[in-house]
Amino acid sequence: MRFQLTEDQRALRDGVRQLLARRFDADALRVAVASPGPDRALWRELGAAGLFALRLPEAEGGVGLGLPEAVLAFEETGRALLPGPLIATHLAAGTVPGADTGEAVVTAVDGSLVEWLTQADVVRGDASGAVPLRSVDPLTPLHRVGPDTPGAAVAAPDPVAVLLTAAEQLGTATRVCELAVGHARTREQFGQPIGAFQAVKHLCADMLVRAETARAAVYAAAVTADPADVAAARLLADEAAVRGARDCLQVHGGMGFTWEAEVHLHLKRAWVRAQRGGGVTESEESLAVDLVG
Amino acid sequence: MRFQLTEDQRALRDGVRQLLARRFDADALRVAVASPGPDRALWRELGAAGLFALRLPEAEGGVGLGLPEAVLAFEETGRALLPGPLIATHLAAGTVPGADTGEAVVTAVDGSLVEWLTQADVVRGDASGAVPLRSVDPLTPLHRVGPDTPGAAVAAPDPVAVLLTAAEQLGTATRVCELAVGHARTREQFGQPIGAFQAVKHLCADMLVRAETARAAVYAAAVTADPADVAAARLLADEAAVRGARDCLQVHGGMGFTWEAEVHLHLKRAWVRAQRGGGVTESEESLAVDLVG
Amino acid sequence: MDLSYTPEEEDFRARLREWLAKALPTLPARPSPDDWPARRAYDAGWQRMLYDAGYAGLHWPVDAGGRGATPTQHLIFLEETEKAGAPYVGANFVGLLHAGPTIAAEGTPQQRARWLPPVLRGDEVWCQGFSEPDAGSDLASLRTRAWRDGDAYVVSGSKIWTSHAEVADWCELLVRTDPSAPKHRGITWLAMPMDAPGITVRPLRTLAGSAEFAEVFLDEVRVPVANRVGAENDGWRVTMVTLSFERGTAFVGEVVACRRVLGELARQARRNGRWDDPVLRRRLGRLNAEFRALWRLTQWNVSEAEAGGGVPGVGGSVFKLRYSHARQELYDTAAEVLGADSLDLDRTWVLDRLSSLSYTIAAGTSQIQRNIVAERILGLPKGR
Amino acid sequence: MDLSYTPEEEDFRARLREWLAKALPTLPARPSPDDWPARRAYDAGWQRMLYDAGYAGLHWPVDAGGRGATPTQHLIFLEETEKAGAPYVGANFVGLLHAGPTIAAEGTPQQRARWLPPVLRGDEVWCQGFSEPDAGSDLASLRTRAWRDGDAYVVSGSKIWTSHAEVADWCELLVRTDPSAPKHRGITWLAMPMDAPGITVRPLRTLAGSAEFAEVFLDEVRVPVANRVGAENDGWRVTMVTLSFERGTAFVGEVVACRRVLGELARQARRNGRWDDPVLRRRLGRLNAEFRALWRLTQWNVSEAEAGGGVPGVGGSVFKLRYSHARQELYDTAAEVLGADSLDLDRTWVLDRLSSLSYTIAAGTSQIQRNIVAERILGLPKGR
Repeated sequence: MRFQLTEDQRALRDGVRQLLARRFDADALRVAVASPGPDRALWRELGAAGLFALRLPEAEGGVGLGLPEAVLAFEETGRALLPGPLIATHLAAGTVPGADTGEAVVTAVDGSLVEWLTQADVVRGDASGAVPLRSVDPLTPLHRVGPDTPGAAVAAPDPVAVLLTAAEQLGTATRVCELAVGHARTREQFGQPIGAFQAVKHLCADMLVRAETARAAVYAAAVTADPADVAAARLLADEAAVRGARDCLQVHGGMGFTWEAEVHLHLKRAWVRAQRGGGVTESEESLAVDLVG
Repeated sequence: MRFQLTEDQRALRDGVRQLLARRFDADALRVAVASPGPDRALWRELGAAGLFALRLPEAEGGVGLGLPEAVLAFEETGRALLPGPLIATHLAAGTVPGADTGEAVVTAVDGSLVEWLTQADVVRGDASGAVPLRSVDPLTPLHRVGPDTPGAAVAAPDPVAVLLTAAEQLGTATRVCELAVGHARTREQFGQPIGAFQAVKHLCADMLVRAETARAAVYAAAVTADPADVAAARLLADEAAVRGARDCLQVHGGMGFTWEAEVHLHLKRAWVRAQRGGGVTESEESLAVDLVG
Repeated sequence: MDLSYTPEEEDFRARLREWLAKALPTLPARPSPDDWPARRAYDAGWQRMLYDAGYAGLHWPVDAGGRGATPTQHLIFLEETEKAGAPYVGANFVGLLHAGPTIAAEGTPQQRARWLPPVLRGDEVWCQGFSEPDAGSDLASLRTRAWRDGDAYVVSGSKIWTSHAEVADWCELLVRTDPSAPKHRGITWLAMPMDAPGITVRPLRTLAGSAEFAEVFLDEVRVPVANRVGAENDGWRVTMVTLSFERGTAFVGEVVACRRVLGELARQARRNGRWDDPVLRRRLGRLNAEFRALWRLTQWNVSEAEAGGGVPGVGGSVFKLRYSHARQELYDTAAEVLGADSLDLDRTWVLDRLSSLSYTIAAGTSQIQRNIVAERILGLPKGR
Repeated sequence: MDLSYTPEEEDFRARLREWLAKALPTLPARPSPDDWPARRAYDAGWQRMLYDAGYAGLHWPVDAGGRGATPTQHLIFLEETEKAGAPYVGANFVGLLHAGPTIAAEGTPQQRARWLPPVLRGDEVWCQGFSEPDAGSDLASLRTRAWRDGDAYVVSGSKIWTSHAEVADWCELLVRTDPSAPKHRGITWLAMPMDAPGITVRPLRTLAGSAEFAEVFLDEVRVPVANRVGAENDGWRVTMVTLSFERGTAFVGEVVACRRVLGELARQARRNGRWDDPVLRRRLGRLNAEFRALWRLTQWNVSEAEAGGGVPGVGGSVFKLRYSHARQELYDTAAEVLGADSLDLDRTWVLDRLSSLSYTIAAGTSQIQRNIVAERILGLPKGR
């Protein structure tokens, strides 16, 4: 047993992080918020870096890596708030021409929602009759398809899509903890950094605990690909991202409440991702059944 | 609108508190834990003070007061951890001879449990086939009746019994907050009272908030006797008592973990009371239906 | 303990309802949220209607031009206007609920005569210049400076989270007049005319996407010394004194509104099938308990104020802690009811959910409120 | 990232399983919880069996008489013994997991030779004399005094929360030898023979009704200077050094046990009908996620220890925070499954629920753990 990142995995993660830091920094994020739309040049660069073809066999022109590597890469895109139907395009590599190289932007119907419908070149699933929503997340255009019944039956979600979404949530959980800590160390009130107050300190500690617990669950699910592990990863990563972003906002106080601050974008994206993959109810029910199966 | 205690209500509350402080102090509590059993002399004294005949019309030899006064009195018995089937006896006044004066100790079947079955003079409800439990609360002997199915249908609970139990829970919620604050003020660690640490301070603040919110709900339900108000009072008082006792234990640290400390007795009694009156599920469901009714 | 209203209170309620039934249909259409002048005009019109009907400054003392109503009457007023769907206080919030009461309590007769009547009539709008970028929870650390120059203070600095700054006539401004004094001691309260040279107002967009607030930049703005309320360097006390006006009514309208939203949520859940999920149903049931209790707690606090002449701000801290959490839970539950539609800003409740994120932060974070409860009610010691 | 075990690890597991299958049926009946001498004898017997089979001191260094096993082997050992229902370490806990490792790391060759072999063989039992009534979370404020008198320390004071004091041969004792030094600097580590005159052991009944702990009163107890491990006044460092032995395995058996309990709970819910309540069912599902994650976090920490030679105690704080809360939630859920029977101490899980109340307190409260995580991992500043 060696449940730690290998050297290669570390290098992959660092490579993706550096690419994103260079090509999608705070200024690029602000630009994207003002006019969202996948940056086609960046998309091709991600394709060239192997993000989409990551799990495609080398014989098919792919990178030939596995789920663990994909999870590490999408943790980084989640962290960076990178916009676009990244997971759908990744899943389309090898099936939809151009998806692997980033030439084609591919989206997919997920339950009653489609992200990036207008901007995508290819849509997987039946998006007929889709109507646009005014998306809560400025970085994720949304369309609604199907009946207006939250409980309605939807196609069983692809577990790989669920897991990669959990990886993105993990990225958010980690990032918001860093943002909160950074703010808490520098913001002074009552003559000391607010991070010296136990109430703030303990909010931050709980954020880290949730993120690290989710990390173990997400990485393990990537290794085993076991459906129950994927469901567990999903539940813990959703919780770590949504509650983490909420707590990050609380730590930032008024300063996090402005449109310019990065915090709210994490919360909104975490809300969007939490709607993917069939909702938490199914995940909880399947994990209950797993106990008696 | 004057949603405040009247002078008479204050006097009643203070009177009960003083009686209990005199007749059931910390030493008496310890004695009772060692050998539980209603103290018959105290029981008659409570009868003489009017606890059982409180709501019986004066024409029938009662005190002729109402639910608000009963709620104030049972808040005090809850606070003091006074043992015995007090509510059942109170509810039997006017029906079971001697209940009003405290001569007769009356218990009642509540769902699948009976408190104080062996020690009571009269049992209301069908206690046939009752088997003793080893009660988690040393101050509440318990028997089990009926089938071994937690979800099984039981007779609809008497809303007055539910409300008076909520009053007892409110007493616990208030008392454990006081105990926690008292400990936090005097216990020193790291060179200062632990109550100076925000983590402890905020535990105590949340205890008070839960107790005061429950108080408003319990007192209002006593005034209106509205079923939805009673259900709300019950939910909030259970929460305030159980979570309050848990937090009180946390504030006390190891010192609260000993048998001699009073804290665990509050938690255990709160657990016992939370089982009365049909469980929280029914209360929540009825309050949901109330929204669309 | 009595939850029924006296005949006088019932009469007050009946006459108010009658007036609302007649008055509300005469209101013009609500203005667009982005049109500040139109919003000001609309709010002024409503205030003038209240004034003409004898409801303006209901809770103000009679000698300040108010009606001297009891806290219970004020509760009834807020309950009924909310239930009737009357306009919110809007642009007149600071004038009616903070600056006005401050001037009523601490102003000179001249100051009261100059500033109070226009507030009651809806003629003049006030905004609040308290918070600064570096003075949020720790308001008393504010750094906007003012120094004397003849018969004026010259003010430089910046303020943040100022509502209605674009259309306000006056700003109740806290400035530092003695930088060498302990931080609570060197603060002065000024009424700053918003048309004075040197004032720049910049809209502040929040995470909800709207510009409900503004930043106000002050570059050597001259404020007459005559506009100072209270003594120089006594501004902290002057400001705090208004809190003693709080009589438990601060959240009456909001609690009434939350109970209405909760009912709508339950009915929406029945329509879209989410009602069949017992987890959601019981969550709605628990919220019903929560807001029933918060309504009772409001009645309790108002009655206590009526009996004792005022609820200390600390009782308000208990309420605010519970309420702000409950309101966030309400809108999180709304998102559960909406499912995928919770991502649609055009759906009811979605923008409200975004706004609800501020409840545990604005007007004293929950962390600060817990300190207040622990130290001032429970008597726990301050940390070193 | 690899969650499969190497052939060597699988071989270790297979041989251990084989041995457990043979060894466990030969164990005598478990003693009554109240019979301390019988419990000691039982635990000693089991330890002797482990010793004879080559499993004693598995994680101890070879030069201390241990087996020098890898963290992963230790994890496998703890997992398999728990799954097989083997006895807990019981009376040998302090000797094997704290006092022994401390002596192995800091003791002289003579001290190691005297004290380590009897621990490994199960011949001598140790207890821990660290906590005092006034030194809980703030352990370093301990006040039990020791002063030199010839070749002995004379010790007076009292200790609390001492397990197995009634049957222990030795006590690893922290005493204050320099009251004038800063509190962490004046502490000394002593091995106190429990048969020395002046020691009084009083059982301490907990809220679970049992006397798992004791108070130990010390009245001028003479402890030979030769029993001091490390230098005088260096006891705090000596004690802390053992924490670096923590290799992520501290809660392996408990997590395995919790997952077993969770499965039992689900099956019990199916039997008694509670399974039909979706609120309960989904709570069980979420606990499944929780304990799956805690198991993976354990594997992660153990692998990290194996790669880097040790998990700092702070990684343990992250785990303990989550785990202690999860375990309390597990037993609260058990109470939901049991319904009215949750009040019956004779039912499975009810006593465990009471014990679980200590998890957020013992060995560092959750509040202290959060401070550790915030300050030592996240680098947040200490409060003034």
